[in-house]
Amino acid sequence: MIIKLAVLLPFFAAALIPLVHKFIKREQIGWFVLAVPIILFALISSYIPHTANGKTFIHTLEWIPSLSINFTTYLDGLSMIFGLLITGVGSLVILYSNFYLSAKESLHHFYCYLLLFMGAMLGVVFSDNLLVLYTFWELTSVSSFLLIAFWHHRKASRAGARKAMVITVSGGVAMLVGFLMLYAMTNTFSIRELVAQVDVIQQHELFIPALLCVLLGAFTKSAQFPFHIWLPDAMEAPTPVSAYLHSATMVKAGIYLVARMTPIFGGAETWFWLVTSVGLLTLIWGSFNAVRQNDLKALLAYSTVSQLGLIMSLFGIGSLALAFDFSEELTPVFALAGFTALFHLMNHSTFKGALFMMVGIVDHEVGTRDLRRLGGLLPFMPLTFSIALIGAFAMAGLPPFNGFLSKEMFFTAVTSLQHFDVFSLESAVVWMPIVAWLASVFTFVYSMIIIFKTFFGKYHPERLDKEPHEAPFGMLVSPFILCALVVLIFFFPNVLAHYVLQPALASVYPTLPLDAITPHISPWHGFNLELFMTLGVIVLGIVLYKTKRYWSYVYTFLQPRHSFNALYEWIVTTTENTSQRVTNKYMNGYLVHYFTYIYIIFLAVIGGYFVMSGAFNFDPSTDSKVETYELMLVCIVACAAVSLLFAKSRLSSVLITGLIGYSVGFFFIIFRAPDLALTQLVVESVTTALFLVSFKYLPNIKPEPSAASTKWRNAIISVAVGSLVTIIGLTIVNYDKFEPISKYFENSYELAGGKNIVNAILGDFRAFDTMLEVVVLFIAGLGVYTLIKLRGRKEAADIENK
Amino acid sequence: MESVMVILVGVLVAVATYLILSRNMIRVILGTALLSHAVHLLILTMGSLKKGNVPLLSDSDGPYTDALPQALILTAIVISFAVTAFVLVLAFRTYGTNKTDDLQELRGNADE
Amino acid sequence: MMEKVLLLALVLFIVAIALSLYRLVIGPSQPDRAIALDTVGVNLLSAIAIVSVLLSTKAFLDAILILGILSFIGTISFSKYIERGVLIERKRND
Amino acid sequence: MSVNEMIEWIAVGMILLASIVAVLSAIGMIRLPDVYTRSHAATKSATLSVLMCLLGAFIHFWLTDGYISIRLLLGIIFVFMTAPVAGHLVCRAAYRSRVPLAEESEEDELKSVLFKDER
Amino acid sequence: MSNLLIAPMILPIMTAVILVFLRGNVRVQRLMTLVTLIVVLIISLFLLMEVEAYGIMRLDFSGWLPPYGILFVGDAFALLLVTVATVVTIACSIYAFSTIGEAHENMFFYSFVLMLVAGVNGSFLTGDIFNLFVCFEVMLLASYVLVALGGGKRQLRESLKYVLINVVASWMFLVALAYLYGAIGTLNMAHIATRVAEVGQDPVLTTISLVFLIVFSLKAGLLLFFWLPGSYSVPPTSVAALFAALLTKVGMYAIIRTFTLMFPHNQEVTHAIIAIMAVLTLIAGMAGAMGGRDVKTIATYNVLIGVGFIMLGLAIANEQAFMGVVYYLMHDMVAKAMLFLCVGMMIYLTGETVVKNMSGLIRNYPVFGWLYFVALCALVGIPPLSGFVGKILIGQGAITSGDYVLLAVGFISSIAVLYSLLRIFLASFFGETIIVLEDEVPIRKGMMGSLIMLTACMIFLGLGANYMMPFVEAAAAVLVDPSIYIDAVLRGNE
Amino acid sequence: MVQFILNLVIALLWVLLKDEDYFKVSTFIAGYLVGIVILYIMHRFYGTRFYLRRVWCIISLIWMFIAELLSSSVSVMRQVVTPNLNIKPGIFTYETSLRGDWEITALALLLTLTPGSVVMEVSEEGNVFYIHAMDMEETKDQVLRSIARFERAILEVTR
Amino acid sequence: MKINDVILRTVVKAVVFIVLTLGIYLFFAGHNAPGGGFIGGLVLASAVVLMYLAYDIETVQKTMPFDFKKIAAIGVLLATGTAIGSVLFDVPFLSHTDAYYNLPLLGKTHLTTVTIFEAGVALTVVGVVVTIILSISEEGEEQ
Ligand code: NA
Ligand code: NA
Repeated sequence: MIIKLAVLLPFFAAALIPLVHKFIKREQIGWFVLAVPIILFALISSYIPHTANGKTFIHTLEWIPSLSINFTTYLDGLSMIFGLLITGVGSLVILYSNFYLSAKESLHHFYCYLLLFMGAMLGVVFSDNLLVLYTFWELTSVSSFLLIAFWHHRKASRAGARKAMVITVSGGVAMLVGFLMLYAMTNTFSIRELVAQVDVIQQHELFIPALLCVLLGAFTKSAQFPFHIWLPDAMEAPTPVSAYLHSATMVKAGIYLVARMTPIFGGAETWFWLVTSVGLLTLIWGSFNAVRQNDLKALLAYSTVSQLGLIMSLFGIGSLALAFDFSEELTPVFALAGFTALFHLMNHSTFKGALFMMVGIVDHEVGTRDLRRLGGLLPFMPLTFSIALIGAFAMAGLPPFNGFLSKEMFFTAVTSLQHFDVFSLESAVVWMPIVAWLASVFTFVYSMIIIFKTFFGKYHPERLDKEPHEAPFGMLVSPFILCALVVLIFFFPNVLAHYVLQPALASVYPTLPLDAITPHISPWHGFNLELFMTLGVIVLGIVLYKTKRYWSYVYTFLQPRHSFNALYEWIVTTTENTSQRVTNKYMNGYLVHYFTYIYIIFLAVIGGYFVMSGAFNFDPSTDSKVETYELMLVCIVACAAVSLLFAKSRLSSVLITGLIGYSVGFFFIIFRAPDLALTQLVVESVTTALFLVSFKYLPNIKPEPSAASTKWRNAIISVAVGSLVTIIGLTIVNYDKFEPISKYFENSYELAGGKNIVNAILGDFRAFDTMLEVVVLFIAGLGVYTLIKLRGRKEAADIENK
Repeated sequence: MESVMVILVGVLVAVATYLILSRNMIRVILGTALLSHAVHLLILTMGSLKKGNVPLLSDSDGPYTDALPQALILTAIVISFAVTAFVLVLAFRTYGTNKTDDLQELRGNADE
Repeated sequence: MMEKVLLLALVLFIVAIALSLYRLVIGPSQPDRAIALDTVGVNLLSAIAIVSVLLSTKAFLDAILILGILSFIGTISFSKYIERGVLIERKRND
Repeated sequence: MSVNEMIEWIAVGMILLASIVAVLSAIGMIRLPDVYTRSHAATKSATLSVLMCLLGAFIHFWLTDGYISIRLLLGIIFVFMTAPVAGHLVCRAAYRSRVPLAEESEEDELKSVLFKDER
Repeated sequence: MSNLLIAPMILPIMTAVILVFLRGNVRVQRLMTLVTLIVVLIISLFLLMEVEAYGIMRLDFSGWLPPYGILFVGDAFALLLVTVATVVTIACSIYAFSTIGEAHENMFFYSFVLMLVAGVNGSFLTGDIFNLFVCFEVMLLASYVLVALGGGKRQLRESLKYVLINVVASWMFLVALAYLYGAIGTLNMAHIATRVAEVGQDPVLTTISLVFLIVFSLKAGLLLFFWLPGSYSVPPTSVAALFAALLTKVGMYAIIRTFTLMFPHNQEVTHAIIAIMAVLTLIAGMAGAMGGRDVKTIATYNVLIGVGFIMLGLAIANEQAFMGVVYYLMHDMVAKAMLFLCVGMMIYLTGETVVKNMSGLIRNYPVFGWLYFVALCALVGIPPLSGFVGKILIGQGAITSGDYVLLAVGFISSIAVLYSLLRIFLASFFGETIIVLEDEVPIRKGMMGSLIMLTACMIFLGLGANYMMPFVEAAAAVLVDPSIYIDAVLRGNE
Repeated sequence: MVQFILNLVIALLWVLLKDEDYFKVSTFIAGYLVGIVILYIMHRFYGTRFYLRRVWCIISLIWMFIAELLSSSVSVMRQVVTPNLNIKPGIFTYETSLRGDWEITALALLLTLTPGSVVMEVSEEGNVFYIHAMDMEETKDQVLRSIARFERAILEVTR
Repeated sequence: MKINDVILRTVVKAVVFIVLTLGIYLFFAGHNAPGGGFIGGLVLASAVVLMYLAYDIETVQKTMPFDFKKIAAIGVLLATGTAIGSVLFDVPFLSHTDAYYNLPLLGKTHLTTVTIFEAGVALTVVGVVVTIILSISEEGEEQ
């Protein structure tokens, strides 16, 4: 129950903001908002002792129970980690932005979006129901969209927001499909019940499609290669947003999903390969690209991409723990990867959050984030420098910071692959550790760039917009808290492991014995491969950093036009342009073309089926007798109709049509339909009169200017349509499986008191038709009147119709 | 007779279709008018022809020809009259404002 | 026998209609067409009378009268159309 | 042959005669040289044919069913009254819309009155 | 009691006629229109409850038992659509009150609107196929007038195309009816269903059903949508919104009835064709929406996407898909009306139609901007708004039936929707504002009121889905098992 | 007119006097016949002609119409079946002494039904007819000859 | 020379009565013979149109000063009104009532709501047809 309130509280607060905005000063909104994450953090923390003991909390609020869509909150170790991150980092970010954002900004919007996002994010991690999870998932995309586009007067902001939204929502749609498939297998949307039915799922033919769909959602959200392209563009958002959404929380939703789904999909070969290799690919691609960035924030964005890849790959490797039956020897080794993933998740949030805030400070105080303009800021901003130092060293994996611990464990995980031969890992054994190691080298390099290019080197005041000085105290609080955590975690990792990581691990590996797989973290683990790898990273990293200008030409091979971004842009513009061209091509306003399409489709569908089905049946023997005069009349009508095609004046056309109408009336007489004949004759005359009356306002008809080929095409279509109508008609004339219901009406005198059966039908049996037909006539009459009387508005006033 | 009528209907439909596919708005309207004639005949033919007396109890004894299609056609005739009247007026109003009766020239384009 | 004769008469009327139709299509002048249509109407009227006799039903006798009326109205309309281009004037201005 | 039958034959004969008249007048419509002369064929012969035909039908119904059809009588009256008007109107319209007289035509006293400002 | 079934059709008609006598008295006209629609809404809600509680309701006109007379059949499906259609009409009327102008109002504008809604409601309720034709014509005639009313060059031109195509379609409908009567000899839809079932749907009957498919596709905009973009772009906003909400829905309703009630026995052929047509429609809709440069075009092609998506549900044809179809139909009515009202409002405010010529509207009109954003999310199917439930159900149906291609196309289409509508939002609502304060055209209360009303509906259809589910389930039950309908209609008179 | 109404009143009185259970057409006709007799005796008191005489005039006028129609049809058909058409059509005028819409109309209709002639125009004043003749030589004299007869017959009816 | 329509007008004056009578006859005949509200209405409309053809709008308007739109509306109201009337008696919508009454002069007469319904139909037809033709004819005058 409490957790449900926790999820809903931000939404209530967000809804309150427009009200609050009316009563308090702009600058104070942030403080009001700050209360929300702090309260929530406290609340969630109070559950830590329980979750640490393996307790879980579940509560259900019905939404659409008949579709098994219910708002079920579930608090376990995994959601606890994310809950803490969301509320904890959330508090710090809001605190930070109270100083960072100027009061001139539309803060009420900003905090409203931020609270929406926070609520949505909490919803994602606390939802047990997949569809509710999906709901919040899309809501995070939406709120992220709004935050990225916060400065929507900038074109880049809008473009970034759109890209982020399109990619993440698309992924979300794919994920939804995956969820629906899971439902199709198990008839439940509850994650817990899914985990319980994991055998059913893994046997099901939809297992792999579902897995792929879910991963697509996770990968897009977590900016995995090649969907990472939205993340750097999302840096158009205000820096607190970047710190919060695009590094600490939202992008980790994908990670969360993978962790959550590990009990279901983990152990599958596809899962392992996809998650691990995409993760590693993202890791190296991100770190490699981070090095070339000149914008500090872009650098951090790529770094985030890369770190997300790292965590992702760890979960991939960790899934191997479920790939085979439990073994004392093997399982813990793989489970370590999962553990490390969770650990690094925490660590990354701390140091990356600090770094983002640091960049924000630099940007705020110096006026630029461009590394080519920065340099030598150390004397002006020593405190900021210390933040940068701690954050960057942690990221580079250096002691005494938490990043060192998790990175060592990461090396352990990738190198552990060599011990086993499930899923024919031979090739992976070789390249995976190498990729991981190389990526760490690049990570080291860009971490150094952050520190040295910003704070050391030559100071160029002329390149800066502002006189640099240290940030106000308020802005420093949050990053320092994070830095403190970075250090604290290094020294007391096992406390964290016990209270937070281990319960989460239980959620990822619900079937494994928890004590057996929880490792003991120690900074020093002897001279082993991992340590040498780290040393290698440092050495090669320093070399690469120093010699960067000599090898950085490799980046020129990656022209912007070869990037995935360019590919995305190309796809988008090509789709747009092709769509527009094609649409304009056939929707060209020519009524004749539209009719042609319609007739062709008519012929294709009906004619195609009718001919292929072989239903045609022609048997004139049951026909009634044909009299000579009837045949002559038929010929006359046919000739008149054909002559209509060659009529040169509108008057003759109308007269011939009128003649045909009269003949139809005569047919009605021959076929014993007196009422029809009467009506037809009168109506035909009135219609002809209408034509004549209207001709005053219409020109005479000219010969059709169409090309001969068009005429032939039209002729062929016409003949085909006529023939089709005929052959179907002939078939149906001979189709006599049913008696018409009309015998009933022959008692019209007893039933309705009328001796004219047709009139009895019209006036009584089917009087409703008659009533409506009168209405139709009425509308037409009124319509003609209005059409003539109500003149078009003047073009100037006609803006609506442009 | 039924087969003959169905074939006649086919001819009328073909001519109507050709007219509907032309560029001149009057021809198209005449095409729709012709199509409605064809359709009315088709409905009557489908109710089988000349297989009974005029459906008037006062005029003759049964069997009577199928009265239901006749009632339907009556409704259809009225509706087609209403529609034709409206279309005609719409056509000449369109001609009046657009100054052309060529549907090809009435295509319109985006930059108006 | 009587029926045969009536059918023959019917055929003859249809022939007359067909001939008028020729005039209707060929023209050459508009009034020619109007006359032709009038003739068609009138002959149709006769044909209906014969059909009524053939089917020995009184159901179509109204149609005869109506067709007479309509053919009259039609001829008026056409001649007015040909003569003045207008069927109904707001106020006789000549 | 009873009297009734004879009268009925007369009726049928009238109808047949009517049809022949109709065909002849239709031939007139084709053969005659201009619209004015053709209108003669239409307003006279065609009308006669209708009247005969309707009369035949009237007699038939009177005889066979003892039914005096007011509608047929009205129809006869109507056609009789309107046919010459129709002829008159069409001719006038033709002349006023400048449909020329046949080449054989002799004199034209209307031309000078109607189109006097021309020429 | 069952006489109430006629109310959704007859009340609007009678009011429409009475309004003719009130020409010139605009206030009374508005009031009467609104009151009538609200009464109809209340009645249809009441009927919905009744039907949910006691099963399908029918009204035999003049007391003639089916299949001989005409009847209205109120099942949950029909009544749901009637209800939503009425709600949408109320919203569009309110919008019209403040925008349409006295010239229109004195030219019987509300009469035509009421006639339109009467035709729509009648089409939903009727149980007789010929009567369906007549109801269609009531609706179409009213739409012909509305689309052309007071038009200038462009409006009349597009109206003429719209009318001509629909006229041809109507006569094709009669061709189909002729064939149907010739082969089956009856007009009552339930009776047709029993007769078709009796002989099994042989090729002749399937051919007839395909003629109906083509006819109704013309109305529904299913592949034969060529009339649609032009005619939706010319009439005044409130009319365009009404069209977008109602016209295609009636066609889809007819297709659904045809292939769930009357001709459900040859699905390998009919549903395959429907599926192909739906996919092509979706592709065309996506192309048009992605390629569109002006708001009206984008909105119009989104209509096609809606059509294609719903028809996918029909092609999938299982219970979940049908529930989705019902739900999505309701959503689409509301959301498309909303979209067109928004688009019309944008044009009203800026005098522009091209997306990139508008900018920063959200600064000038924040509430309007956010309402548009909500509509966008609903149309994309972002939960918890209205589009979501239907989408999920159709998706589940597709998975259950294994129609993965349809599933993929359907879900990809929502990305196209997102892309196209987001473009409007980013380019026109976001960005530097170009309207200075003095030039701001004020939004009238009625306009905003109708938008808020529709937004509330979208939120309710999403969050309050559970309240709708019993009705939706009842509606889908009939679609899955037509014998419920047939029994209700032909019960007790064989 | 007065005479006709009087005749009707007499017939009605007759019906009332008979005092039958319900209205019988035969009684009414009998009453009407009685009325005719009474009126014929009395008509000079009113200073007008006996109204049935006018009826007789109308009948003879109609007969004239029919006769003209017959003869003119025959003449048209004769021309139609003549292998070599040798006609000289033309337009001539005729000034009538008749006045009033009904008289002019009746005359025009009669003339139109006469063999070989069609009235094409009536002058604004209504007294001059412009007549199209099928064959000027033959028709003109014929028309001018019969026209006096027509005028007399019409005047018989109207005045 | 101006057109002199005396022949036409005189004949129309005579003939229009035949047409009107036929129209009314057909309207009542519909029950047992061909005819009915729709055809009756159409024939009545033809009579009106005939008047318009022979005369002109203003002259006819003087003798028949009706707003034909409203006539049509009254017609629809009659038709729908009889339909709805049945609801008041708790029988299905559109149910017709009929009865035989002994009326003075006419004797035993069959009266039914169908007749009112059909009258509505006829009025609508007259109203609409005349409205349409008049609207179109007046169009040019104002241009
Ligand atoms: Na059949
Ligand atoms: Na003569």
